[in-house]
Amino acid sequence: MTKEKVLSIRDLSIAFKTSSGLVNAVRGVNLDLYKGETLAIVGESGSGKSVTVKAIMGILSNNGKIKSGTIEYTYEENGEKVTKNLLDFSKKEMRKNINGKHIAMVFQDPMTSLDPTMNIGNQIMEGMRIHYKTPKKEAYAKAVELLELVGITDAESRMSNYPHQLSGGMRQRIVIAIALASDPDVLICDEPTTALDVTIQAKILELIQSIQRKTGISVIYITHDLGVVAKVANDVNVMYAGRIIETGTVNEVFYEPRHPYTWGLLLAMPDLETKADKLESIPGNPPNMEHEVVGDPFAPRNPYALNIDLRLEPPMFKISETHYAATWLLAEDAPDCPLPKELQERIERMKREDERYVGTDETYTFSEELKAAL
Amino acid sequence: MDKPIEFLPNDFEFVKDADGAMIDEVYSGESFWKNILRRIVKNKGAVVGFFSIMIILILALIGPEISGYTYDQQISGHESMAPRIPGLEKLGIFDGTETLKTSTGEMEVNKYEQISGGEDVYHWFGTDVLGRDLFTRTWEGTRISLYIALVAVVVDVLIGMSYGMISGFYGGKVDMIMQRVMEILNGIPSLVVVTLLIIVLKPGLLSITIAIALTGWIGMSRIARASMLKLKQSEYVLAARTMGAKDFPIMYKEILPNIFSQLLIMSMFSIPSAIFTEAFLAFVGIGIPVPMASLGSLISENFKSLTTHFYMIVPPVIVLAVLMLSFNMLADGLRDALDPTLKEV
Amino acid sequence: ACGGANSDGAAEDVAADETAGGVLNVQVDVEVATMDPQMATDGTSFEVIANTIEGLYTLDESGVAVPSLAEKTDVSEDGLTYTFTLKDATWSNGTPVTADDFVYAWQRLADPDTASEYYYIMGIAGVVNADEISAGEKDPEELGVTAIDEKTLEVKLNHPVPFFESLMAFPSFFPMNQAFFEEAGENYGTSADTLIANGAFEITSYEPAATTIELEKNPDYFDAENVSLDGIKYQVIKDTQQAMLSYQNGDLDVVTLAGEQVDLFKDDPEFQTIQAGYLWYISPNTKVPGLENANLRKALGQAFDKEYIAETVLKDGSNAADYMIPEGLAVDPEGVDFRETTGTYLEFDPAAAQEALELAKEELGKDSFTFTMIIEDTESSINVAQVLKSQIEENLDGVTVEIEQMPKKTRLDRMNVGDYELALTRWGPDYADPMTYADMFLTDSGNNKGFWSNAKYDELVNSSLDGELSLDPEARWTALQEAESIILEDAGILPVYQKGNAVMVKSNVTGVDFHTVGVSRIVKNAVKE
Amino acid sequence: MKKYIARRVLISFLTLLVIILILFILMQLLPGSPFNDERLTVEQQTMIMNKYGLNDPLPVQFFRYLQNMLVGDFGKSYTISKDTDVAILLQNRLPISLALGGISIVLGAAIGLFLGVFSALKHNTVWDSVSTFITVLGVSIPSYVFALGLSYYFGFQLKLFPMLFSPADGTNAYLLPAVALSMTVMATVGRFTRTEMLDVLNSDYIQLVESKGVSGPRLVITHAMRNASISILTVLGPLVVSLMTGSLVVEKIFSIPGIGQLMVQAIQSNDYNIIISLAFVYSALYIGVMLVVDILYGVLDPRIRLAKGGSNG
Amino acid sequence: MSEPTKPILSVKNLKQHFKVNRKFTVKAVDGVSFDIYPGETYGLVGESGSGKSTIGRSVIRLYDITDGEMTFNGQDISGKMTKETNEMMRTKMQMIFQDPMASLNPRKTVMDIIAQGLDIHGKAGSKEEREQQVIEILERVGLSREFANRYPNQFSGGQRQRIGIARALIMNPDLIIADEAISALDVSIQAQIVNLMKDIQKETNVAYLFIAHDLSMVRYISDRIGVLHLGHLLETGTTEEIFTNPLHPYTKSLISAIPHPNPILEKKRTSLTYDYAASGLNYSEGTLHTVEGTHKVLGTDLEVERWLQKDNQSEVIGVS
Ligand SMILES: Nc1ncnc2c1ncn2[C@@H]1O[C@H](COP(=O)(O)OP(=O)(O)OP(=O)(O)O)[C@@H](O)[C@H]1O
Ligand SMILES: Nc1ncnc2c1ncn2[C@@H]1O[C@H](COP(=O)(O)OP(=O)(O)OP(=O)(O)O)[C@@H](O)[C@H]1O
Ligand SMILES: [Mg+2]
Ligand SMILES: [Mg+2]
Repeated sequence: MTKEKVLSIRDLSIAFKTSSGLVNAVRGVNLDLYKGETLAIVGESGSGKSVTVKAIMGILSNNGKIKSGTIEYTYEENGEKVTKNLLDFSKKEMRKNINGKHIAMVFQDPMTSLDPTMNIGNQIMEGMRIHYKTPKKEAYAKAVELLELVGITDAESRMSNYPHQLSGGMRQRIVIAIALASDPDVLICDEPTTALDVTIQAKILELIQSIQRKTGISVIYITHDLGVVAKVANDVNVMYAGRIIETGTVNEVFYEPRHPYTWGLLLAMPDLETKADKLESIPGNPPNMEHEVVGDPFAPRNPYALNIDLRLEPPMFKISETHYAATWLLAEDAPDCPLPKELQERIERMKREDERYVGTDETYTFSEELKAAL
Repeated sequence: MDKPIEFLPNDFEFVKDADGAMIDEVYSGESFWKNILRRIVKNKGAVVGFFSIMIILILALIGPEISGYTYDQQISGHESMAPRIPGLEKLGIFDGTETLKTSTGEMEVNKYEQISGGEDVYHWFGTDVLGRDLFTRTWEGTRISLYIALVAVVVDVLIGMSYGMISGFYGGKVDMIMQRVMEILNGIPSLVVVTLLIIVLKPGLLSITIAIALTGWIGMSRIARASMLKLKQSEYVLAARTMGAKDFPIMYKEILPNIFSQLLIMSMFSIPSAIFTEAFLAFVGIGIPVPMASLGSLISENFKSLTTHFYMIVPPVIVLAVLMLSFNMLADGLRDALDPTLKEV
Repeated sequence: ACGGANSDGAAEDVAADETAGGVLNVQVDVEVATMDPQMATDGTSFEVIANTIEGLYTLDESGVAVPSLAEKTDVSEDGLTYTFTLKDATWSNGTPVTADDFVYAWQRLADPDTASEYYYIMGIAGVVNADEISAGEKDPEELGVTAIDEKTLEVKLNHPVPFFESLMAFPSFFPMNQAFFEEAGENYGTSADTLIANGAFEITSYEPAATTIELEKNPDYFDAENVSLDGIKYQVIKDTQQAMLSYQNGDLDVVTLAGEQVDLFKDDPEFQTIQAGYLWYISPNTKVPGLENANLRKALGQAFDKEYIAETVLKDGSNAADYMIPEGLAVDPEGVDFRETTGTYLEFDPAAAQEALELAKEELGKDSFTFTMIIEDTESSINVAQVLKSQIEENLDGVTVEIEQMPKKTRLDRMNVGDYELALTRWGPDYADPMTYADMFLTDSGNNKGFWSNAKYDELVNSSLDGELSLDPEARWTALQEAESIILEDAGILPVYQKGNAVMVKSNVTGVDFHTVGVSRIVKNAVKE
Repeated sequence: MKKYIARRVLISFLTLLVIILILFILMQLLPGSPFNDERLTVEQQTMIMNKYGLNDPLPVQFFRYLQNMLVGDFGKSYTISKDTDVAILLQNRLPISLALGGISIVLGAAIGLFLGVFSALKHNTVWDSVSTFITVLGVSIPSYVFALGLSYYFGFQLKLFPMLFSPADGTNAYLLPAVALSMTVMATVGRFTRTEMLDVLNSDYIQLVESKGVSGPRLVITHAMRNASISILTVLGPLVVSLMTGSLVVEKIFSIPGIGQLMVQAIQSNDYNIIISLAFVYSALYIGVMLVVDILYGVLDPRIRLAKGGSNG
Repeated sequence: MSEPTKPILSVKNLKQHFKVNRKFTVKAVDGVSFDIYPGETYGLVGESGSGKSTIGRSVIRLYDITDGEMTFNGQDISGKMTKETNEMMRTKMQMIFQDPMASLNPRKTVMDIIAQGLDIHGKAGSKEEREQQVIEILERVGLSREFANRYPNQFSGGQRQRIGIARALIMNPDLIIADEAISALDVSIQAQIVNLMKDIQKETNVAYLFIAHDLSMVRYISDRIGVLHLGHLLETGTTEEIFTNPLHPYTKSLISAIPHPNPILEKKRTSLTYDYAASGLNYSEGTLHTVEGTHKVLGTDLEVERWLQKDNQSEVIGVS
């Protein structure tokens, strides 16, 4: 089965003019999003995740400049499939044709991303009303439906509520409802659960998954929580200092990570079994993007850094059809560098755990009896 | 990656001593203040404003000294003379000629030619109806206006800031009472307060100072209070509390440094209003005592000659406007530079 | 004005050209404070009132009081009884003007309950019992004024008052229609409907403190055929530049100029300067150390160039005042102006001033003096004061003058309580007689703010006021001349200038009269072509 | 909400009382009396003062004033318009000042808002600088210079508008003075709007709105300006009060019978009742406007609306 | 695990109510008891708004507590404290905060920030001594001495948090309250900080009250855990006890919500829902029942019995 490409980013570079100089926030990013799938972007704070997706949405702040690249988007216009470079669109065209209608976005902080002065009903209906001129009644009905879809009880009466009357989790659901209101084909979620606590996070994640199952939309999911990635993603892109440094299917990245940064990320997160005295951490600090990048920006923090890393930025090395990583360790001449022991152990453990469930249809969860007791 | 990469022999060797060394990397290379300074310097408005203020300040300091006249010197025969500037006079501008639009027709006069020894007389900005040199008076007046600006800032900062900070910091009943008091103060027209005050006290620079002090700080105290309300919940204040810091040290050592620059900038917005208050008082006739001059009193006294000797009002109006403009631009610039939400340039 | 009562000729000369008409637009610089003749105190109110209400007398173009409502005036031999016979005239509500209207108005003026600020003028007029009534000792009904019949009014005086007839042109003595006034009650003078007229014009548009007042010719006015204007419109304009612009625009016919504007308009045929009765002078407080010294006061009084102040600073027709009794105020029994019959004092003379100062320094044993001069916050005061300061300091070594400016009310208060050193102040005449100035500086006069005192002066003035001299006009005149010389030679006050006004009157307008005493501008006889 | 307003109104009344009391005390401090004319002796002055009860003890005067005020009697003018009820003066003049102030507020706020929003939308462009410059200029030139300038060019030279105020000219009469007055409002509102709008435009929720596909006027007006207006109201409130209560300068130059001049005149001539009454009008207006502003906050900002209505959410 | 030593902090029946307005009071903490022993880490977990921070702040006396008893180092710190107690508490109990930027005064140098405690309590000594102490601590948390004169904004999040730790450490505390001390940090940096905290604990035997909602970290660092919900402590026990044998349904749902970095497993798993209103429980009626050892759970007798009957340990995630 060939996957249908919806969004394809090539060589996207973005810089910001700031008082302290030019910040090269995104430096040659390539991404592919397929229909109905979920693409995750993980990476440290400041690695350029948000900037990348904001470029897709055409909502970069004024001081940002796209230096190069294309964002090809394939969508249906008047019944025909067309592929267009979003970067050629003016702001006005973006708003009119793309934003909301085709690509929608959910922001990180639900507390600040809703207009505090408009009731949520109107905020949800606004998109439909401007894009499709949906009659008020119809829009209202659809909004209520959406609220129910995102799991808000008593949807009808919530329509007239204002954002401050809702809890964080509810607000994030509203934001999702807003994003879905104009039937987009692509949903971008920029850390939608970072500001929420675990129980609500789990609910929101499950919600997004179920919506995806129902509507078949494609999702770009940004997070720095690998647990979340494991739950939602089909493909994973690891971003560091404005570049994608490893990309692959979720299984490839989790079970056969090739980039030392990915290793660090996986290790830094204690799983429930971690008993070691010390967590394996990535030393040092993320690079300051205001400085010129020489060599591999990860090199100073990389225990496996090679001399060449200090000089040249590594290209993407192909590992499989879907799996690439940007590290000189994959070069032919590179010395052998096995996975760190701990990671090896952990992956083993995961695989063992999985085996119990592979092939079974059983959902991995509490037993039925327990559920009843709750 | 089209160019073939040349590899060095040791390229594919691990870097020795990989970890440990890189832990201490400084994140951002400059201090808070340097950063702000750079942002201010980048803000054209702020820079232009700053330099105009400096130029005006310098002129105010040296102007009265270099003119050859004193501000209260009435030279009989020199009344109402149009500007005459050495050098420029030869070009036919600023040569002391003025056109009087009398009811019987336009009349070109040059008073310098009418007085004996007039060829050697120069009044760069002309003279007023009492024969006083306007160049000297303008800069003398600028001094007073700048002094008032200074008073406004000091008062704003001392009274307004403290009032607002205390009100905001203690909150509750203290805040309630302090806010009521302020509401009452605000509810009395400041015109009444200021004029009464000046009438009751002897009119003079001191009274004007007090009058401005009495009404000028209210806006500032609002801002100080709001900032205080915001910051008193901040984590570093909590941190200081957990370590047992007392109220006043927290207010003045922890919070004040963080709002001070913002408040200072806000207080710069009170400069124009203070200078205008003074100008208004001059208009009402209870400004600074004659023959002293302030920009406001110069404008209001020369205002009466606006339709007869237009040039008299021009210098103080221009200096005042430039001063206001500069202070506003500087303050705007500083605010933009300090406001983290408007980081981009 | 004493004696020269009947020179009606003037009024007839101005016989109006019936075809003229039109509305005269007049600028005033403050609002009318009240349209109640007995309450009014200020020039603007007087001016507007005089258009609508006629008294027994009015002023002719030269400022002489001439009969108006008075058909005939009989003065008793001893000068203590005046009997006025009234003309046939009606109020605008149709009722006739009667002697009772005067009695009512005068009693009201004297009544302390009315609390008119001008009530003391009844005492100045010497009317029997006026002072006692004011003091609350007698009832207003006991005032020495009676209506013999509808048309005959009899006034009894305590002592002869040479200027009595001139006072009759003063608005405080104007009649009031009792029925109308009492019916209007509190609302009197709050709108055109609550105003009544017996004069040349009726008010058609008015409200308290209005900025525009419109008047229309009163057809029932007894002398209506001599009124040429169809109406008058007063416009309050405080900003002199705006006023001039309006004048140039043709919106105004009569306007007053500020000194600054004189340069531009002085060659205009429409320009004229008029002398006003106001004398501006410096009042030295003789209780202040240093100022008790006559030489020092003299030094101060001679140290400033009054000509310069009048001609160069004020420019509005003001004159240097080397005297106390203003020019054009009063004429002697022969009809010669007071000023022409006597000398000048305290002329500008830097050398003499410096000389006097040296004497004073010796007498006081002090070398330097600093005095604060309180002034009010009007433009002319401020300008004059600055020149005074500058010249005094220049001409007198060791003397410094500080200027303290304040609202007029505050200045008056400071002077009332004697809390000042030097004060730049003024006095305007109430009636056409030197006494209006002379009695101010009697030792016990409330107006003698500077506590200057001179026994000879007191004797002369008191006697002229209501003593022996008051019966002998010639001797009285000489005594007042002497009194003036006493106070000025002792520098009890330091005169600066006599106020003038620079005005523009459109060339097609004639008959706008300006006066130094009483109603300062009368426009009812004006003709606009 | 009703309860909240009732409480506010009550507090406002108390505040007003205190203000009047303070004014009474201030009046006592004024040197001189309304009747210290140079022609009157002290006894004569005392007598006149007695007539008006000005020699009574302060509390007596205060409570008498309050009592009279309740029936709409603001006392009489002593000097400016002798024996006229201040109420009549207010009746004649207040509407003019209110109208003039109202027009200038609307004019100034409209232009100010426009300039501010424009500036913010074109942040860091020449347009931003130009409109910032215009707004700053507005606060940099004294209004009397501005007023006379307007009168000279548009009234005298071009003869487009009357130079002097006359009610007969209707709206035309208000135009020049209103423009002169509106400069401050324009400048203040303009500058404030710019800052606020920049803040709002940088906020998360505006990005969300944009990502919905909303743009242009809808974005600016329904989302950005509405949010910005909450704090713009804060500066507008006091401006409304100070403009509605007249301006000495503009009234003097255009000969407008408003209450601004009256106030200054009254202070200078010790016309106590006028001072107190006008100050009272000012205070009442101030407190009223603040109340309205607070209520408007609620209308514009649901967070405030509901917080005051009781606990919710 | 029986503890022979005396607890360093003992909290009994702590109540912290906030009066919002006349009618409405938030019972942020409503009768919570727990002990912390020297050298151990006590983790406090619970959803947002459950009262975690409030407990931390009440303990360090940022609030005057509504009710309850607290002893620290054997001295009562619940009421008005004597000067000495106050002094002891303010030095021996320290706090590190969630937001590494907001908790450092941006206008102070690192030196002044770290020395703040010394300055307040007059323990700084001479200028050189003060400097020396600060530098020692700086190096202890892995920052170089040159940083002492810099300002907070010149550091990355992780570095800032280390400055915050240094500020607490310089007072040589017995107990550090860490309120979401790592929540705002990147995953990679979290590990650094957690390692640092553990190292320090080993060296100085300091106890931590570790507040967080990231259960995997809490589990890693804590010796014992308290589960908080709506101001009530629902369940407490050793980490082992809580994770292997969660009894309270809320605890269960909390644990089920933790995402695991294991794609295959994670794709199939759904979390459990818990709704207090629908659960039929009433926290106020329950009492703390000791299950075994230090494992306690809040509930009525009946409820606890029911929970205990279900022997379903193996169903809990992460148990192989
Ligand atoms: N408007 C802007 N002006 C200047 N620099 C910016 C701007 N927006 C982003 N950057 C810079 O671009 C870089 C990437 O930022 P971005 O927001 O994409 O990070 P992120 O990966 O989303 O991080 P986080 O996890 O914190 O959201 C950062 O260094 C940031 O400072
Ligand atoms: N000062 C206060 N006044 C009123 N209510 C308060 C106050 N402080 C906290 N609360 C309330 O107490 C409850 C508990 O708050 P707390 O901050 O302790 O929760 P938390 O568990 O730390 O949550 P989070 O994970 O979001 O930090 C919340 O409902 C909060 O709104
Ligand atoms: Mg981001
Ligand atoms: Mg918390």
